[in-house]
Amino acid sequence: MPFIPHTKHDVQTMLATIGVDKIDDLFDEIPASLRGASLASIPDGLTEMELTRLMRERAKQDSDLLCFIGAGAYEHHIPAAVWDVTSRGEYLTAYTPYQAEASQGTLQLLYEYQTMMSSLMALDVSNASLYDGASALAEAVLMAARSNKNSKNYRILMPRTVHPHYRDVVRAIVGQQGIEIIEVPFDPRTGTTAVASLQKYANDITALVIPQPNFFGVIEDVDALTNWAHEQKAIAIAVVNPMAMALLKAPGQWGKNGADIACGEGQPLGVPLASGGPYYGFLCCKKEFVRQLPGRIVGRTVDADGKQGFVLTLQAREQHIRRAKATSNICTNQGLLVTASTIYMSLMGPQGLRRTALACYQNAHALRDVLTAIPGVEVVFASPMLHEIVLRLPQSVDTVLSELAKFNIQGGYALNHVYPELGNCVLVCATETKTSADFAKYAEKLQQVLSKSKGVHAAFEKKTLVDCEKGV
Amino acid sequence: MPFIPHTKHDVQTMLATIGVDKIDDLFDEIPASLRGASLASIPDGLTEMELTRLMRERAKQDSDLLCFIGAGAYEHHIPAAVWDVTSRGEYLTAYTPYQAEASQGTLQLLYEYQTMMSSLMALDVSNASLYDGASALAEAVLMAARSNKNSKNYRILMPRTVHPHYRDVVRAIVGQQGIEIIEVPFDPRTGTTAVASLQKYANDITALVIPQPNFFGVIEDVDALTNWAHEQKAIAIAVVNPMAMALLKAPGQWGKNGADIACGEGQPLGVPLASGGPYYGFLCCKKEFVRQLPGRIVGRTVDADGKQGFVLTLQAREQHIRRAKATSNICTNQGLLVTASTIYMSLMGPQGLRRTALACYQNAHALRDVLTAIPGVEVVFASPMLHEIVLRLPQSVDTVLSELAKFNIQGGYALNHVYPELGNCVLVCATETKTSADFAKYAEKLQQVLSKSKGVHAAFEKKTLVDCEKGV
Amino acid sequence: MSMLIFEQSQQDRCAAAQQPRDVNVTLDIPAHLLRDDQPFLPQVSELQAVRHYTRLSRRNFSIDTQFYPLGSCTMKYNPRGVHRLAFLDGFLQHHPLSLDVHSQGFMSCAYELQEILKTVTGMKGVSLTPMAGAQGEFAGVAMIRAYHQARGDVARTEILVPDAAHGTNPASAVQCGYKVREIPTDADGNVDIDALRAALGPQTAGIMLTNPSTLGVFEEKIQDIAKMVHQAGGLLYYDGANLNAILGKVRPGDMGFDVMHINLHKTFATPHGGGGPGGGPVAVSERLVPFLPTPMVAKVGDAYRWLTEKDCPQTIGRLSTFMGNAGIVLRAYMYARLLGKDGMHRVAEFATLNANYLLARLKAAGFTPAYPKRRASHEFIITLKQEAKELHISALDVAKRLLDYDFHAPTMYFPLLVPECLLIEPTETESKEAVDAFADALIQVLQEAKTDPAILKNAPHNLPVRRLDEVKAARELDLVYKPVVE
Amino acid sequence: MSMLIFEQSQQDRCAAAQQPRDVNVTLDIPAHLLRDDQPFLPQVSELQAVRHYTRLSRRNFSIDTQFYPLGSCTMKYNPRGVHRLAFLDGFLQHHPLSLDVHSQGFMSCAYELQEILKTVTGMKGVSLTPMAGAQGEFAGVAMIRAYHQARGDVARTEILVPDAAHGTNPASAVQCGYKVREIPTDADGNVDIDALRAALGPQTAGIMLTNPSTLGVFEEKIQDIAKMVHQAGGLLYYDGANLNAILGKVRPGDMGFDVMHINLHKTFATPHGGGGPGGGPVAVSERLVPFLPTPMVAKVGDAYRWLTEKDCPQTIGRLSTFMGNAGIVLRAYMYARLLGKDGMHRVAEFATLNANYLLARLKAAGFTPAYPKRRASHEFIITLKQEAKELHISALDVAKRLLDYDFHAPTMYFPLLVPECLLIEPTETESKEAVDAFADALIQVLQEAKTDPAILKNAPHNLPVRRLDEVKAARELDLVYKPVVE
Ligand SMILES: Cc1ncc(COP(=O)(O)O)c(C=O)c1O
Ligand SMILES: Cc1ncc(COP(=O)(O)O)c(C=O)c1O
Repeated sequence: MPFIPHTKHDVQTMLATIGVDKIDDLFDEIPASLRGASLASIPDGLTEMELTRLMRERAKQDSDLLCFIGAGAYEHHIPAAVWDVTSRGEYLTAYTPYQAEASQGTLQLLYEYQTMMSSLMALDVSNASLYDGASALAEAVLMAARSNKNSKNYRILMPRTVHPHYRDVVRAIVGQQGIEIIEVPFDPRTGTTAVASLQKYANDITALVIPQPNFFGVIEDVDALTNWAHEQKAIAIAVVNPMAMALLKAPGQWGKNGADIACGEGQPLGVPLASGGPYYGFLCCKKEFVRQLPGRIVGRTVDADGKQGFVLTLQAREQHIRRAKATSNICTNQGLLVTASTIYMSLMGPQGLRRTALACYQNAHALRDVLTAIPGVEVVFASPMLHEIVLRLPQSVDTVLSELAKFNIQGGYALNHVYPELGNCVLVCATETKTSADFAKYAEKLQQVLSKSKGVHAAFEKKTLVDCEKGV
Repeated sequence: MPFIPHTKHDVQTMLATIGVDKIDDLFDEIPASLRGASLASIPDGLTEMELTRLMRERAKQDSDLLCFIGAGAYEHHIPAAVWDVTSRGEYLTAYTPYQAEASQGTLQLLYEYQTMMSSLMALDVSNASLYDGASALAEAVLMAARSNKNSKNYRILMPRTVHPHYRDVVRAIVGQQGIEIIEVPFDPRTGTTAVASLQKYANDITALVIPQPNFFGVIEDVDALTNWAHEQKAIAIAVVNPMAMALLKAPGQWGKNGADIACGEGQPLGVPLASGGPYYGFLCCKKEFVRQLPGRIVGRTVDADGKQGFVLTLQAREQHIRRAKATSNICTNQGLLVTASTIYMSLMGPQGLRRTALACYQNAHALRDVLTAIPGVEVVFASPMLHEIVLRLPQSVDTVLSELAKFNIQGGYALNHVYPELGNCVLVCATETKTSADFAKYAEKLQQVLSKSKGVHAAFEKKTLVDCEKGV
Repeated sequence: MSMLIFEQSQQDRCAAAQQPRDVNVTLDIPAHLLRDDQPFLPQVSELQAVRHYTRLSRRNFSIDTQFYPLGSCTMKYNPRGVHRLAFLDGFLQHHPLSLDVHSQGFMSCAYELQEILKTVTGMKGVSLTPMAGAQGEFAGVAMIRAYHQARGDVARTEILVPDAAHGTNPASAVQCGYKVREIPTDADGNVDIDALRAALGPQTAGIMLTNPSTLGVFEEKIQDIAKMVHQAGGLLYYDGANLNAILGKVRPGDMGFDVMHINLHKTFATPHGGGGPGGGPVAVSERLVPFLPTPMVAKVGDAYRWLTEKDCPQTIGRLSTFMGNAGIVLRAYMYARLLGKDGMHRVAEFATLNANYLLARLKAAGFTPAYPKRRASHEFIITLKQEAKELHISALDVAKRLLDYDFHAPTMYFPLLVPECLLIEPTETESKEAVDAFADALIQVLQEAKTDPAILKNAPHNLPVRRLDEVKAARELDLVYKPVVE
Repeated sequence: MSMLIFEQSQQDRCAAAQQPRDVNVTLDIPAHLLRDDQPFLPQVSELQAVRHYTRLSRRNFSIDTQFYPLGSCTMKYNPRGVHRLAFLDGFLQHHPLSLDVHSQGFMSCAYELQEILKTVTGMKGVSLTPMAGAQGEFAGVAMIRAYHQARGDVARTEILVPDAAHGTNPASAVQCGYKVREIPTDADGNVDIDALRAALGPQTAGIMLTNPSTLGVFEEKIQDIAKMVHQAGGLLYYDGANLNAILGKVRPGDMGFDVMHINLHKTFATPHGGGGPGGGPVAVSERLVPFLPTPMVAKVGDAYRWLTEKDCPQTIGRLSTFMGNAGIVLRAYMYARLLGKDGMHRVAEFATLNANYLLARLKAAGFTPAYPKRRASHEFIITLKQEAKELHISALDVAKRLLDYDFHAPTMYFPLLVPECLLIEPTETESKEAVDAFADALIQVLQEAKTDPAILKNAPHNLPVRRLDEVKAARELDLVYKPVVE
């Protein structure tokens, strides 16, 4: 009986103490007609050895890929110490730190995390995590809607340069509460959100979402956008890559007064790609918004002897106290990922994080240079970028990516499905983990793929720019 | 500066406290002519990220092999919990438990290990580890030489069915102290050591070494051998696979009085193959030999409050106390591997260990059946075996193994190099980790290899038995 | 020592082996968009970081170190093998936007878990994406809403929730735009059927229940309730937090539920991680299948592919950037495979055995069960109302004192309707000895309450800190460390 | 709670997911060779085992949790990355008897480590097989013996060893069949040159030294000593335990040593593992190369191959079943690559800086260095002779009291010639703050010794156990647990 320690003798003694004959008697309050679920279609149990064999085979199927996909999840070096320490039973198998005295490890760590993340965002406070970047943005939008007393109509401006999946999630979550999400097109030359283009929505705006870098890897003029939002009495919500904030101006430093709320995906800070999760969403804000912040928050206090200690605080915002009136329904969050991130940030420090961002910058540019040396491969947006870039291919992007896949190269993220106006475009990423040998390999195989199928695809036109201007 | 935490400011303060100007001044007692070693040929330092890339490439070179080699190191299932817990910093980075009060974790674990290992061997006491199986046998021989007051001439009978590398190591180590090792041939039909064949050495024998199972995977008649040794007033030294002792009679149960000393390789109990080490040697004995036992021993005692606690004991046997008169020079042993083994044995329990041995038995027989179904492949020894078997191939064993290697199959251990009389023979192993699909794959490829090169090798004769009887 | 990591930091110190090489690059990013200050992150050596966080970890209770009878949370053994296998390269380095051809390994696991969850819940469709129970609730209620809307049934504005429900239930209903109406509990811990009948109407979108309920008893009239709600045009949501009580024995689908979530971090033993991550897959009956959140995995021949919004035009949409907590899905899948068909029902059987045994022992020692006439499910409630009155101690005091005995405290003050309550759930992975030791400790604490109540009031005594001042924490907010400027 | 695992065991309990399936097989093994009793191994659940050994671990001090100023042991940070990378499948599942073609990854690492060790030692040949320092010593002395024998020089029966030497030195010499003669130390911690001269003769096979010595000082006359010993026909053995003091700064080969070992678990930072495994590669000058223990790795073109007895007919032979502690070799290689050429000499520099700084602080606080005129190397000795006389406390008491301050104790009572000594080695990986905190604690303990010596005598107070009775342990041997039969 995997994981069940009871011996036959134990069972007999326990049943006798309870005063029943057999375990099934304990289910006698359940209507007989309901009992006896059929599990026939579930396979027999495996031993750990058998499971190991099975999972090794499964994992191998998805192995040994040279990955140039970013698009919201980034392959970074993670010091071995991060997950070695995070996987200690005391972090891994602890519950939410409601019993503060028995959870000082996790609580102090979360307090340290809040300090690090607030500082990285240049904002006053941070919560202790949300599910992921997209749901954190949804919570930020809800928070703005609750907080902005100037706006009556819950209208949120959402640039199309925000990750398309984030936009989907925001729609799915906040849409249930009558909040309107207005999508703002991007400038087809720069790939950024121009302040001028916002002007036509300038009426009773609750919040403006500002991505940095944006989904195309392009750096937005966040100062101008933030100032514009504040001029409209709208709340400025930053959605940023936290790694980039060691190099780029942080949300709290944007424009005259700084963004009000910052959120995003914590994954770049020590969390492996892992098929997309578990990651974690971070959420920081100016202190005047703290009572609208969803999720757990740790505070420093003292114990009965006056000694420093840490507790969950402001719990009156949360569902287990406030129930229907809570700031959010979130309960279980992504604590373990925050544990990893906190250790990661401690090991990297400000210099390590900055150098990582710089190495990404350098590698992305090196990759750009070697790929655009291939005839027909072109840069799409004439803008500064960080570690991702949109390239236009001379052939069908889906076909090219499939062909590259045969060499175990993951060539990037095809944009045509979500941005039809960017027909043959691919979003390509290079982090600090990649080498010039990797770039050369990519270029070589890309060239090979393109020349092989040149005939077939000659019919394709470059109609991207046209579509794009139509703002599809 | 990897792993060095000193800031420039720290260095200045520290130098000032010491009263020197620069770090190099601290080396001023060293003759100038000696200073300044050239390190030019050492490569520049790597970051952990770069090292990770390098080591992944290196590891990959030796990866994905289907292994049928045993010959002293066995691939067994190791529960993940074993190394997860063993790798906790508190076990991994602790020193030898000389400060008992600060080492109760390791000390209690070692006491538990001693209990488990003694019981597995059916002997009274166990030490807390030696380097590996071969050096443990050398220590057992030295122990026997010190202990056996009946024998004057330090003559050790060593069957050729003992692992050839163990015999080499024993020679290299005990040879320095004027101990004579007499090798005893095996019965070419059974692959075992016949009692009758010992008779001619029956004069002033210090000890007889008895392997179980022996190097050929064959089960020896340990009762008869032990009784014979005791009749000669020789010490009976068992060298056994500890996993097998859950199924086979244990050393302390051999013959009328039981073997006196048992030693062997601890690797099968939770230690990965890992290119041959670190493993650990175990050594158990009857209690009358305990003061001759080399290595560390843990004892249970009480603290100042009468509470149970554990300490290293009988340290007067050891080099740090007894120096030139110590029972052995061993100091650092293989503590971490014992940690893993202790957790392993706890997770397997008596039933798990026994079932593992049985699964090995079953698999080895299944492999035998499928391989000997191939024309020309024959069983060499007509004896009961456990998880290894000697097979004779119709062609050069080195060539066949090289050809199998191309399919990433490790077909076994070629015996011709160490047993010239076993010309085309290979020692093949199957543990519980192998499946019938694995056996089928091996058989298929072996058949393919053999039929491909049949023409070439037709000239080879089966002269093995002849050589063998000559006792080369 | 619990010095903060920042207090060990020194300008220009670093974990050098982790720093990328300094690159000499001219940035073409406008200067005004670059950061010109240094974020306040620790500057420590690798040893300092490892030692600090290793030491901190030792200030936690955890399943790997303590018994955790935390009702409603199902703190059971989290198999180490499962955790390790989730760290295989092929899983860990797998990008979520990989092409299907590079994702077959992961997708096969996800697909098979979908199938297993269908079987154990008795439902027709499963989506794995919700990232915890609460997100599963959100998804479930959103599907209820989508269902009514798809039928043009737009007047349904209310979700019913028993007063014993977990806080996430009303909160999730509100996040879906519903009003919440509470239904009281009767003296035996069942939903008050008359009150329920009175509350049902054309405005009823549905009801959220868990069964066994958070009171630790099985809702005996569940079939009647289902019939009533369905007749009123509402749907039934099953809060899967208590699935451990019935896994493999009874199926929510058979009880009449239309939609439910499953807390993978409870029933399927993925570690709680100090507060997450979890997993909250949703399972639905036939009529809600079109509304399931995306993405899901489909099997076509021997290959697996993602189902997205395109395949599921009526979906409530996407709830996470990629596909939720994929690594938790993987762990739950592995756990399910380790248990297999035989292991599943033993979960419920032994969880129930442990709970009833513990209840029997505590009853015999004089504790008051909240529902003395009822069987415990996998958990049960003790009320200390009387002790509170007579001895002037609270459930909180008992909980804190238990920590001194090296046991995690049970859940306190939940459900809200039972005064001074302890909700106790031993789970099936604890041995009789562990359960006995806990019972002994609780009995001992009750004894202490009689002889020396101060020892409870001032507990804990043996932990890294004494009782913490939560009021001060909330009043004088100190949420980020600010260095003392010298 | 430190219940033994056996006390948690119950007949027929097991960690079921770890048990192979029951096979129904008829054994063709004679019944009299089969075991008919059940070995006394624990019968526990997986959770019980994990919890027990997790909890036990917390009763240890370790580098990951405490500062460990343990002289002669070089307890420094063991990089986690190195440990993890040694667990890569290709290394972990690699059989030691794999064909060369399947071993190139591992062999390339071993080969490169051989080369690196040659460079840092200034030697001509390296064999990696010895499994710890002591086995390296054995190999080294065996090579000295083989060298003399190969030259027909068979009258050399003595190995000289300074009285400060580690116990393994004389023990290893004896294990090689030599007699040991001790050489005294002079007042400044150097070998007494006159005594050495007197001891040298045609019976001298060699001398074993470490430099800096275990007294924490550099043997200034090392070149003279080398000349004297060589002139007498003897060879010089360097005990590499103190290589951390000179790594990348001075090379034993340049000092005139013929043979040495290197403790990979000290200088090359492989973890000590609670007492091992370690690694003790040997390095030799030209004339001893033929005698190196096998196997070694050779490079032929781009490929690596094993050198065995066949290639090295004069080898002293094989010292381990396969090639020694391969995994430790791998870790040491990785550590060397992380340091690189620049990192190597910084090891010695900062180890020496930390030691001299700590010495300066302790001197200033009134402690007595054993060799007050000398620089500290990477370690140094404090003698508490005077405190022992005046305050009736011992080095042991101070050591035990330090544990209460959460510092591991320094090495005590070694070297034997310095009374009431503490041998203190902070290593280069500890920060100034850690060194300062240790100094503060030691100063505080000295203060306590003056005001309240009982607190030292009865120390430790804050550990899982109080001071343990070692005499009882040795007198009433209790080495294995025997269940109490009820
Ligand atoms: C009864 C009940 N419902 C819902 C939840 C919410 O689940 P989660 O924490 O996974 O969001 C919980 C969690 O504790 C619970 O106990
Ligand atoms: C000076 C000295 N020499 C030799 C040794 C023996 O090394 P090992 O323990 O690796 O066998 C030690 C170990 O502590 C030592 O300190």
